[in-house]
Amino acid sequence: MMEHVPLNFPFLAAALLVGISFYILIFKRNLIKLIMGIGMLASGVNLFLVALGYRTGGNAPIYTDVPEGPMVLPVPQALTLTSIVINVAVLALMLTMVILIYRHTGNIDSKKSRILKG
Amino acid sequence: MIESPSGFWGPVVWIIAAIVALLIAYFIQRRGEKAYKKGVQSETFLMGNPKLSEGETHIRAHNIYWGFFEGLKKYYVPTITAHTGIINDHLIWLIAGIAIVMIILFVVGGI
Amino acid sequence: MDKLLIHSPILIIVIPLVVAFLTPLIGRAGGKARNVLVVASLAFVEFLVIILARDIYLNGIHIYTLGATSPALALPGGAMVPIRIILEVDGMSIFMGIIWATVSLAAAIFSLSHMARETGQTRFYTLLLLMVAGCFGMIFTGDLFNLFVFLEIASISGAALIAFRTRFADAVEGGFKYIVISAVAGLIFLFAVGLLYGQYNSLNIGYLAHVMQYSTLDKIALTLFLVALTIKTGMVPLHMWYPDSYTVAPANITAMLVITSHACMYAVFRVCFTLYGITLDPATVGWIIVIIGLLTMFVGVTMAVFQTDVMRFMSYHAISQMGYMWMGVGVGLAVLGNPGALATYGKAAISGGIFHILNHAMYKPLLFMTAGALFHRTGTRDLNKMGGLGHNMKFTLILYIIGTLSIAGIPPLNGFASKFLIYESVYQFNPVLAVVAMLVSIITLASFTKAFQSAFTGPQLPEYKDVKEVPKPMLIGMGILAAGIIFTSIFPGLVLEHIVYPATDALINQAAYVNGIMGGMP
Amino acid sequence: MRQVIGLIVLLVVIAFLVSGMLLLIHPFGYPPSDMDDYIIENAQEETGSNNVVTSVVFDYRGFDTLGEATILFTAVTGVLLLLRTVKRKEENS
Amino acid sequence: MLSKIVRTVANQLILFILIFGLYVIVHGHLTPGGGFQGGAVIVSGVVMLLVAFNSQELKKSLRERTLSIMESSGALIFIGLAFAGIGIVFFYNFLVGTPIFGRIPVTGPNPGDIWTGGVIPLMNLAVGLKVVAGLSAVVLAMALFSSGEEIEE
Repeated sequence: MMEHVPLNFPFLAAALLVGISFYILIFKRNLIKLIMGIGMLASGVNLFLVALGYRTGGNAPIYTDVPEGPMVLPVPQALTLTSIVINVAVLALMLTMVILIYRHTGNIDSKKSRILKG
Repeated sequence: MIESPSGFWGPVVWIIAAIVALLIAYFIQRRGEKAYKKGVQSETFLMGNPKLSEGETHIRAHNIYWGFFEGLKKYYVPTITAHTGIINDHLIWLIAGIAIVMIILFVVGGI
Repeated sequence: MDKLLIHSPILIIVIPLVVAFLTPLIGRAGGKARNVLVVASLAFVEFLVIILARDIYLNGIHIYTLGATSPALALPGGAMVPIRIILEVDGMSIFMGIIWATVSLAAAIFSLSHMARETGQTRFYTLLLLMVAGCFGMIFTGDLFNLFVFLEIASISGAALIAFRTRFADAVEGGFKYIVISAVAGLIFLFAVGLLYGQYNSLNIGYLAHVMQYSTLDKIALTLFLVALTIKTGMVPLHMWYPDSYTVAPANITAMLVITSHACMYAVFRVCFTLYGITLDPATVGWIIVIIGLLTMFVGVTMAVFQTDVMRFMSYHAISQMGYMWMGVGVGLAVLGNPGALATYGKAAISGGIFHILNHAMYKPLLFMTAGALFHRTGTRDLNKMGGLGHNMKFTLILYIIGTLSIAGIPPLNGFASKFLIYESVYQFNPVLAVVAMLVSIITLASFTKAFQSAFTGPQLPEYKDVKEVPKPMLIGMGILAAGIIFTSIFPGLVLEHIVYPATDALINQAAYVNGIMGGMP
Repeated sequence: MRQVIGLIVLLVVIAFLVSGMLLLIHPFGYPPSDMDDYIIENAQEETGSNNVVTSVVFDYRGFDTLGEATILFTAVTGVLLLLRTVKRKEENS
Repeated sequence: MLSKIVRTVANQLILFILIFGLYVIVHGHLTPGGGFQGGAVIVSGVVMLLVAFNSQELKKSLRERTLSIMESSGALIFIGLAFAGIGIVFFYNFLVGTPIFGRIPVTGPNPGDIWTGGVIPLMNLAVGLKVVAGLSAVVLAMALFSSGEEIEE
């Protein structure tokens, strides 16, 4: 178990992206920055998924004029493609709602533009 | 009919029992005071104050159970202040939930 | 008919999708054609769900492999692992499916006239159908990533529908909170799926349950699953976005959102019972769920007592009712380890929790719809401004009374039947839990009496002299649910026997689910 | 107060995630691949597509892609719904 | 509305962007790419037009009504292709072995043949249509809303 640790350093990038996005989600009051944080969280998860599918010295899994050798796993790439598009859709809807919130309340600070509480 | 670890629950039985009880209560009420006159005794006693108009006599929602909050202020004030509608606080709770559950699982279950 | 039965799991998901894609084109032809199409498609879905439920009650688990050469071919030749996406419908799934089909049909009928004065109705109905399809996909799928995709469909359409009345600032804020929470929760869920995929190289729930080892990474994944899914169900202390979002939505949408949170609860059960099963430490996880369920019912009801916004008041009650289900099923999970206790009171506890899901899914949408009827006529959600509405809105009053007695657990209504099961079984597990549950039930009755008094009774207020009864479609939509409540109240044994106990067995019996995929393969 | 709690929680979660990443059972570059090997071998015969990723996206996991397209449709409908011009028709019930 | 140079260059460039996007869509089953990627490429061209000309100019040529109809039809074609296999199973690749897109390539590395892939190229086209229509509708709606224009029902 422990002997994998030096090999697993590439996964740290994904973990740190997720951690940075958590920091943004907790401490940034600006709604646009909040949405950026969610985008970063999605990037971290996508990076993790793609890294899971890597195979040492592998080619892209496309048979068109492929050189000899192993192929990296195709399924994580498909999952990543799906989750990227999902993330695009979510961000579009969020930005629309931020536009409307700004129209209504005049600012995009998550504390100043708050109406519902209690 | 539901069987439970101890006892059972049958709504039909319950309804029959309720009807029987209502009939008994009705017979008792039949044997009540005969010399009751409508009108005078059904007036609200206002200690001579002027009669209130409609709408004023309706008790609004936030007046109901007022004493309940006064009694439980110690519980209610922190609970309500915790419900800040700020989205960042909701997300703090989310991440705190992850941390707490992870700690519990790893402390109880071991690594 | 036979092919219809074979293909029904996918048809139930796809027919709302097709109608949703068609609606923008039909909507140009006119409102009436669109409404007829929407309601007809939902009624057809209801019919499909019923025939599928009958088949599952008779013949057991239903497998549908997408894209294979035959629907039942879960494992293609020469492969020991499932390759394609597999829909696996067992007793629990179809139980949720019956609930969701009925409530969405009622909500669609309700919205026919509740939404009649709004603009953008075509897109409203499109999103409503997409939400129906997404929730069905969540319920029926047997694949973790597919579950994530459909969770996102339900979340996005729900958020757009919450913010439907964009002329109110709070509606947009509620929608924004809902989508932020859903997006973060969904991504955390996806991270957990990635952890499992990286270890076992599969996404199929049955296969993962077959090879699950409960290693360190599985514990982390379990934590992420639990938190990411329970925040969507409004579990204390992750409940604070819940009333904010559910208050501002149109009432029919709130009625459907309640069931989407139940679907997320179903996903939690699926993860705990089927995906991890006996390998996870049942006592620990069960106690976590029981304690949080206790907190949920208590905090929810105490916060509800002093609300003066009728929708917010009912949202907090929805949170508190969720606590009963968490408690019942959590007790069952805590004793999953020892068969003796499971046989004596564990199964009864799980059945009580699941039966309470059914009852809650009938009376809470009904109550939300009555609140929507009040809003439809008075134009306000503030209980302080209401009063004396019972004089003119008699049918709404009757439906509200039915819902109130049911949620408060007054015999002989169905709320009592499920709470009775929960009390009795939880008392044998730990008496304190049962006592708190009864206390919460009492406070529930008290707070609903308050809402009843301030909204319906009292003298006729001058500003509401000329309110009329709500139009017929709204009454029909509410009447469907009320009829369900009455039926369940009078024949609880029948309902338990035919849909609740099969769901309980499907939850407990992990081997059957695995065999559905692996076919008893070593 | 919020800051302190937030920082503590954040550090705990990051610690768990990093340790989990480092202790992955299968190291980076050597993933388990029962399902993917089957797909890599049989994709060309079963779907006739050279691009294995596309054959996964549209054939083996096509239902996910349907849901993905549906999500895009949902988001577009939602955006156009929220950005509509809001004016209510008069009472007709 | 930017300067004349930008508008002229954008007018010329949009053609190449369209061709490249179509190439990525059509060759989705042979080379990296597919419906989503090619659609995103084309939408980037639409965004370039939106920057070069202002939204009112673009509204004359790209009407939201037509965009939403295009999107619905793309989604319907996609789901219809999936439905067409329901004789066997939903999402069954029923075109493999038939004259249209039905050729089976030789196993292993090969130069690639456009007439392979069964329903996959058609699905790529449907998804590309849908993505182009949907994302340009979103971009246009946001631009029109922020410039205070009416958005048709």
